[in-house]
Amino acid sequence: MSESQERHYNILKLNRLFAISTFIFTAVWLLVFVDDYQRPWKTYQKEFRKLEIEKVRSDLNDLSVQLENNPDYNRLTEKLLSAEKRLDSRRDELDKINVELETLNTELYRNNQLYQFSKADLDVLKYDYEKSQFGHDKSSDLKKKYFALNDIVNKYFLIREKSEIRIDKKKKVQQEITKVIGRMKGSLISMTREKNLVERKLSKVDPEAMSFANKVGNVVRDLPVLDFIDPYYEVKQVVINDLEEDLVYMGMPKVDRCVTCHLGIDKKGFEDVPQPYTTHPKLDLMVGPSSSHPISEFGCTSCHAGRGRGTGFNSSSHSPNDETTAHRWEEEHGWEPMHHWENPMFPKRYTEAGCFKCHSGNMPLKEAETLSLGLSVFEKSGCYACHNVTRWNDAPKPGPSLYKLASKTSKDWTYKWIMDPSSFRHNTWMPHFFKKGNNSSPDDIKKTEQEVLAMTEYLFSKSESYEITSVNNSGDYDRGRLLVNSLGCKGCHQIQPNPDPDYDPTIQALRTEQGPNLISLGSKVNEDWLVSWLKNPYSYHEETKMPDLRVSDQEAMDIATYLLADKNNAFDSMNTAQVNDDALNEISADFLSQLLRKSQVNEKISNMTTKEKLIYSGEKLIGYYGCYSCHNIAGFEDRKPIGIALNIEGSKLISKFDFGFWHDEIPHTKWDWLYNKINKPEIFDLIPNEEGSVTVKELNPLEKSRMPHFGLTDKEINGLVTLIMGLVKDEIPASKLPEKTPEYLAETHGERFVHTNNCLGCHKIDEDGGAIWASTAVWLEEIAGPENSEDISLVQSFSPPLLNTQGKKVQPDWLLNWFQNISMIRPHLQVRMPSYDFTHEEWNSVISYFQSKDGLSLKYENPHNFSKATNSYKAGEKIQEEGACINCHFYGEMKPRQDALTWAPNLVLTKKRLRPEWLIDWFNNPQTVMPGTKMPSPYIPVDEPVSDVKEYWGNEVASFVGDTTGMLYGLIDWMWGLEGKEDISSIVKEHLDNEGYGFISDDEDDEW
Amino acid sequence: MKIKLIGTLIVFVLVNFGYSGDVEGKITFDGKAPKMKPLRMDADPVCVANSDIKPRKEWLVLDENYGVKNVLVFIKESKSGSFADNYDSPKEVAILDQNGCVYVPHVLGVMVGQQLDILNSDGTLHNIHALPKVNKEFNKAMPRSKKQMSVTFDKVEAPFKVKCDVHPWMGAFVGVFEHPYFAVTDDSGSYTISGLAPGKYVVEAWHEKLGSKTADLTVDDSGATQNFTFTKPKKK
Amino acid sequence: MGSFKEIVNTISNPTILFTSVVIIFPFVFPPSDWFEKWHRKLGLHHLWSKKAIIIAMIGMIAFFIYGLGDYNFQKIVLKPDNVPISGLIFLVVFFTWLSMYQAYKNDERLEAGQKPDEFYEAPNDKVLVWPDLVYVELISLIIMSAFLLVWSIGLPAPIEEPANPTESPNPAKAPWYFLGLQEMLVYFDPWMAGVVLPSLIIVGLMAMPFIDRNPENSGFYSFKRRRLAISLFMFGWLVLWVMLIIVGTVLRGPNWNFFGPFEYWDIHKLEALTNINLSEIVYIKWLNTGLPESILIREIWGILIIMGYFLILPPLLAKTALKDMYGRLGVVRYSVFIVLIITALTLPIKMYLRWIINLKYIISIPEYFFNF
Amino acid sequence: MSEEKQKSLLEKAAESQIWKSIFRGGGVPRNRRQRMMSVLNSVFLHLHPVRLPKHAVKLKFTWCMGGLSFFIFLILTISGILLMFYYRPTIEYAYTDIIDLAEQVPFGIMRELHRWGAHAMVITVWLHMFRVFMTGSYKPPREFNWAVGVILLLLTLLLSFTGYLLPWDQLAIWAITVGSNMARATPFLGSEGPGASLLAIGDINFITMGSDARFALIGGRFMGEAALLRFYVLHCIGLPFIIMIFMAVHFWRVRKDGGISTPV
Repeated sequence: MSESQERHYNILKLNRLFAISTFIFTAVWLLVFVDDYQRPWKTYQKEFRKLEIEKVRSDLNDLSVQLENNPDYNRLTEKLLSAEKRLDSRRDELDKINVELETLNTELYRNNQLYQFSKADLDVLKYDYEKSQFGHDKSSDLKKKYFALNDIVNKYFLIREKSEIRIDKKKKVQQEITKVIGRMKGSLISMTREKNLVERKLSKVDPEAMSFANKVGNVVRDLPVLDFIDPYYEVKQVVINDLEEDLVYMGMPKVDRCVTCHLGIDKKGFEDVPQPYTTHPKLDLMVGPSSSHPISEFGCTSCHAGRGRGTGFNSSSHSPNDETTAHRWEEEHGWEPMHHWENPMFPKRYTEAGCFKCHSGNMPLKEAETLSLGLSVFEKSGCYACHNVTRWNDAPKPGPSLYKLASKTSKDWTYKWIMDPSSFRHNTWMPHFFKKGNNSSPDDIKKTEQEVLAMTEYLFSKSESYEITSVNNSGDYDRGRLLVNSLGCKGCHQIQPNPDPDYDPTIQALRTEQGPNLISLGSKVNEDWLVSWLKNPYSYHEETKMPDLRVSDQEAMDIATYLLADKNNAFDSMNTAQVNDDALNEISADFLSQLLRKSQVNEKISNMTTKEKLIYSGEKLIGYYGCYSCHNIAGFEDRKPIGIALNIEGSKLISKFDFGFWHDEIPHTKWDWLYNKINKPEIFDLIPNEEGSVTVKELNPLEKSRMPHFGLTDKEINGLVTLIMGLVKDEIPASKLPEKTPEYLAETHGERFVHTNNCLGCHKIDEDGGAIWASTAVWLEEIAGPENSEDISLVQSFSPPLLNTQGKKVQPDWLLNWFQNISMIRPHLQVRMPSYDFTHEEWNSVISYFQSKDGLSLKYENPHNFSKATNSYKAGEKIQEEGACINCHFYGEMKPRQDALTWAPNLVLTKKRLRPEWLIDWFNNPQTVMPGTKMPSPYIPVDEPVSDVKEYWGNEVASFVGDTTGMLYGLIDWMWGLEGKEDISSIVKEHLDNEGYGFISDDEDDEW
Repeated sequence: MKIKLIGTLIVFVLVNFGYSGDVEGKITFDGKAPKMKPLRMDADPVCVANSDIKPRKEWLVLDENYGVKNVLVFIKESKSGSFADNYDSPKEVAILDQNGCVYVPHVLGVMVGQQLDILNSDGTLHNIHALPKVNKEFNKAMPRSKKQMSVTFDKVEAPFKVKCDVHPWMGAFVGVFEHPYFAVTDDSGSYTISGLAPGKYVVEAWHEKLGSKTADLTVDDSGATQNFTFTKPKKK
Repeated sequence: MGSFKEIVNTISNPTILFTSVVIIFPFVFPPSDWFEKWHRKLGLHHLWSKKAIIIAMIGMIAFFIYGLGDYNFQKIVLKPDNVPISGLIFLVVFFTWLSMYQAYKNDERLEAGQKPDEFYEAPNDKVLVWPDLVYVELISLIIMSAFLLVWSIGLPAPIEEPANPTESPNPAKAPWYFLGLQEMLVYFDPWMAGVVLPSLIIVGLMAMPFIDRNPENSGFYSFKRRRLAISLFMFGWLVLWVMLIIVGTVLRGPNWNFFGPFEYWDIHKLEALTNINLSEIVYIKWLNTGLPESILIREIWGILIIMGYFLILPPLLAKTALKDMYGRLGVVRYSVFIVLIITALTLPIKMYLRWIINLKYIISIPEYFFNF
Repeated sequence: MSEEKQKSLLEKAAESQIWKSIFRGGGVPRNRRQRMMSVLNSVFLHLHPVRLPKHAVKLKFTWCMGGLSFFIFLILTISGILLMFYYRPTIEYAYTDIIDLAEQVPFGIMRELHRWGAHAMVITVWLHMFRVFMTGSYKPPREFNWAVGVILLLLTLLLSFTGYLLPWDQLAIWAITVGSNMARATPFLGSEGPGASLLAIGDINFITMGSDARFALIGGRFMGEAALLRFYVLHCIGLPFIIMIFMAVHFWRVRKDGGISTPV
């Protein structure tokens, strides 16, 4: 057959091949469908639906039970039943009305139609008529027709109206019959509204609660291919038009699809379910519709970062908080770091970095503890001194001035201190420049010694003279100790000889590190200097934060004696290196060769004396290490800081971070880089070896990383990293920023002022601060025994005041005067409000901060007027007498009846000091104003029978029965009328000297 | 749901009318009794005048057998199911009197929502300053004319101090419970907690100075006995 | 095992890799009788046996599987856009083998005086398109679609960071099929590597049938009768194109430095920049004088060499080594052919000049952007 | 049994008017004539001759690479059209639209199909040329068609290259930057190409950054909106249009130059 010759393949074989390939092809297409249909987020949505059904069911159940137990509801249902029964008797009447209404409605319909149609005809006619007028065709026929029809229309209108009136009448009757029931139904509906809403919600999510048709629809809507129409399971997203996703040179509105899986994030009631369904932990602050950051306005990635458009676990760029999580994610989700996205989600520990871009003006940031700690540590460590960050442009240098160093301490001490600060003070903020991983070889140390010698030499050679007023009294150690604990030193200083193993850095803990830990001062400073410093810190260093505590010569001596008694013998016995000319030459040569040729360098060095070399290289080294960034050093006044600016460090591309040889050890993220850099600044000068040891890179002396060791804890570093990650260049639209009202500005400015000057080291504002209380307790224990020092309310009464409602509390001009001229308020207080050298403006900013906080503004206020002749005044006098204010308060020179233990401010001061408005709040409930205060709410017989009051309290008080404010104003009137001595300090002193506080103690005289 | 309700109801009925026992016991002190000096109340003459007998300090009151007064004994938890489901706060009123410038009683327990009347039997000004941590702190003056005021506590709380800032020696302790199973030891150091359904419990004895101790307790139809012995606390 | 990786890293250094390939190449695809003799002697003709391809495929698969255990290898090979190259390697090996296998078979048949395998006797040996061809095509298409779909499901297309014109990734690479050209940039200025050479490739390809125009030996796979053409083409296609692409993709890392397939792409890796121009060699190294001011004098040596290479070498060859060919092709065809060939040869020549004497440019006139 | 029945069903269907109206020649091709007619009468199939040398249907000879290249081109056209529904060629939208294709759009797999298809096409075209070379099929009389094939190769690469920019991510713009930077060095026409400075009259230089070959290619001095638009238009309209013309010529010439090459 010729046919078979024209064939090559066995057709059956080809058929089989075709069948197989078609089968594969079909299978692959099915796979494509499945792959497209099985999006990972669907699993989560299905799971969440189950949770939601469960929750809605239980909500519904709760509401039903609530309704069942609601007596009002039950009463109403019963009433409704009986009302319906009553209605039954008039059922016939109602039925009749209904039938009649039906007929009437038909009639109305007909009549209305008649009217409408005739009106339509009329309109046509009207136009014809008007047109004829226009064409001067004054056809009277049209006119006549028009008016005739007009009459008919009017007639129909009346007929229709009549029908309407009849219907209205009937309806009124009908309504009257059903009125009661209607009203009841109305209130029932309002009671069950919530339940109905939940029921409706349930019928939307719970297939079991659905009608049959809906059940079918519920299945069909999510079928493959059909699910593009209106699926239940779908990608959910938030689009925020004025927040932009940074796409380099342009922004696209932020699109966050996080809610596709994090379905419970904005719903209460899912707090305890596992991720991704968990409710946001701070729903009142974030995400919630009524919070200040609703999800519809802010989305998710604007704070958390991440790839908002992603709908997969990886493609949304999650970041694990720790290695365990990372491993778990790898197993559960096949997680791997998402390269190719510059802003991966912050891991949980750095989440607060997202707060900073909008709230960079605040300090501290409430609810952002890590970030606030970071801010504090950033300031304490003086990071800003070397690394420019705009926010701190005007901040003073973080370290003490070295202009007059020679008067304060010795070269010897300075040398050892620079060499190894923590050997002198274990928790100092002065960082370690030496004995780091990259300069610890014996050769390095030899060089280091000469470097430190040189720097010391320079500092002392440039030191100015400082006139010390020497005091000749001799101090008393014990008195000194008591003073240190009671005056307020420990609001800012610690005396902590050994490292605390449980040290937990918090903002509160850092408040007692405002000034140095006052240990081993005997090894550091001389007595004369210390006394001068205590008496007037500003004379040594104008910019110091140490305030003037108005200590007397004797007190200064006592304190100095106490502080200087402590010496650090180990430190003292350390050796200082000898000058080594060779090493010094090398150091000098390193610097000189930056300017000169090699031959010139040698020549120059051979012409320099040792001292010149020391001073020359000392100056260069101070410049090189950047000592001047933190300290005032002569000759470095105009130098720029040495570090790179960190203003947009958080936005810097990851490719700009050099991981050196640590690419396998350190995860490739910005935060891990930063963490390691801060934790061990020289890390990238090192090369990790396989066994975990490191070798140092071959580096020239001036190439080495200079950043010093700060010895920070994990928590502190995490705070810093959070802050640095928050330093971004994002442009935030004004609509998303806190509104810059004058109040807001005053508050943020004030908060920062309060923070910078460590007001909360002593004071408490709104439950925050009061670091000094511990020291008060120590003092109390010493003078009154442990049972008193354990009494927290007693400690409070001897501690600096709470500054809650300070703005509302005091008269601003009084406060300003007082700030500038501190005087006694609470007579038994030992702790002293220091005298600061702040300007008027600075004080005013503090006052306006207090005022803004309380919703007031600095403005003139009418003085409180009163007359001694009024009932009010007299009533006040009586209340005062009954209330026995004199038990605790001074009335001018008149001493309180009780012991000094319970003493309270001189009431004569009140009229100048306090605002009556505040006093009313205060009298009403002192505890809410100042929690823990020992001031009781004065008793006023406001709700006692008038006759009783008349009998017991007198007519004047009785005239105010029922008027709380009236009575309290009486008290205020009386106080405003109180005259007497304002300055009672001498009386107080005399009393305390003679009689003491009158502490009650248990163990003191009970032997056990 | 219903079954659970009925179950609770049955338990409740049983607890109230049926099988329930008294827990009794005695608290003793093991150690040397401290010598205690009388209180000095010179600061307020009224106080001195009001006291019939010289009041003594109350931080450790022992009888001759070293029975400890003023120990608050209470059921801390139940190991055999919930026992603190729902108790109505009792109608009767608890009393804390200020008499002779001391608080009577020195230690007391109240239930959540129970009315506590604070009386002023002295003719002087007291202020009643409660220092709870969970409940709301209050500090109210009671001038001599004010003989009585009422307060309630709405949260469960371990014993906290109540003091008078005018008379610094005055102190009392109040514990707030959600159930009625607590008692304060009498002069001899004995206590009785009654009406407890059979089951396993943890009972705690709390003293202001001596600290607290707990014990496991099995209550059967005839009740149970649980004694505690305290020793002198170590100095901190 | 670590040392195996090191060996692979070492031999994939372009110097070693390229040299060995260039040396081995004529023995594998012998262009002349002499090579043919050694080809047989070394047993390299067994490369085109069925056993060889099975071993080669298994070996390559084993290497890939082994390599994927290494993080750095995995990272570079599994980069989505590099996956086609892995496919390309397998396909090229396979199809080179397939064509050579058939060619050798046909060669044997021809030697034995038989017709090649593809020979048919018109018109009786013809087959109908329907269903044979159509059916086969249909099946291929279906399998191809299925393959593409599976590929698409399995490997998501890459999407990296949003475009940032100020922030160039390191290394910045062209699409893989142009990486051969980018690799040439190491040795040539862009105008050569990016414009002239690609244009010549196109022109050269188009010119091919006009140079090799004898319709004999077409329509079937053969090697022996076309061994010069095939070995030249193979050199261009396998060595100068496919291999350079692989080098450019897999072996070039940050700063276009060489990295072995198992080496971490460390951005800090440095290569000494010690390349110098011919003019510097002549004037400074040999003559020990400064560079002359005049561009013409400065570059005259380079210009002479280049002119010699392009203008004198072809006629010289026509007179000597390529006399036969010249005779066969005639002036025009010979000129086109020889210019294409020697231009293509500039690439390996420059490579070796670079590697041996660090030569940067033969002619360097940066003033006019003319560097060669 | 059922097979028989089905066959007859098929045959019945083939005899219906509708079938006949669509497929000329009628009937299921069972005999030689019908088979020839089915090729001749189909607009698609008549690209092929009716009969072929035996080796032309053998895969080991043809590798089917030419056919696959064309087929992948069709796949790319279809998936490309689907992608055009979702993709907007502006620098604002391009990138996010691509993300959305991956994250959200139903059958976003079209993008993968398109991208991998493009890579596959480059490879199949190369291998097709390789086969053509190895069988010597470029030789006369097919030399012109070989040249057309070379142009098709060039167009394939250009299509792939232009498409590479469209996702507007780092990978895209830097690959294209590297590629297009070479245009800057075009002799005479590139601002940094040899000889460009000769194209000047007096001090007026005609080849500058703003007028050279690279500028023409990307529509600006640097990668931006204009480059994206240019590449998009080239990728979606310009180059496909040209490649289709050349493909038509290519196929036509395959037939006219004697079909598949055969040993003489």
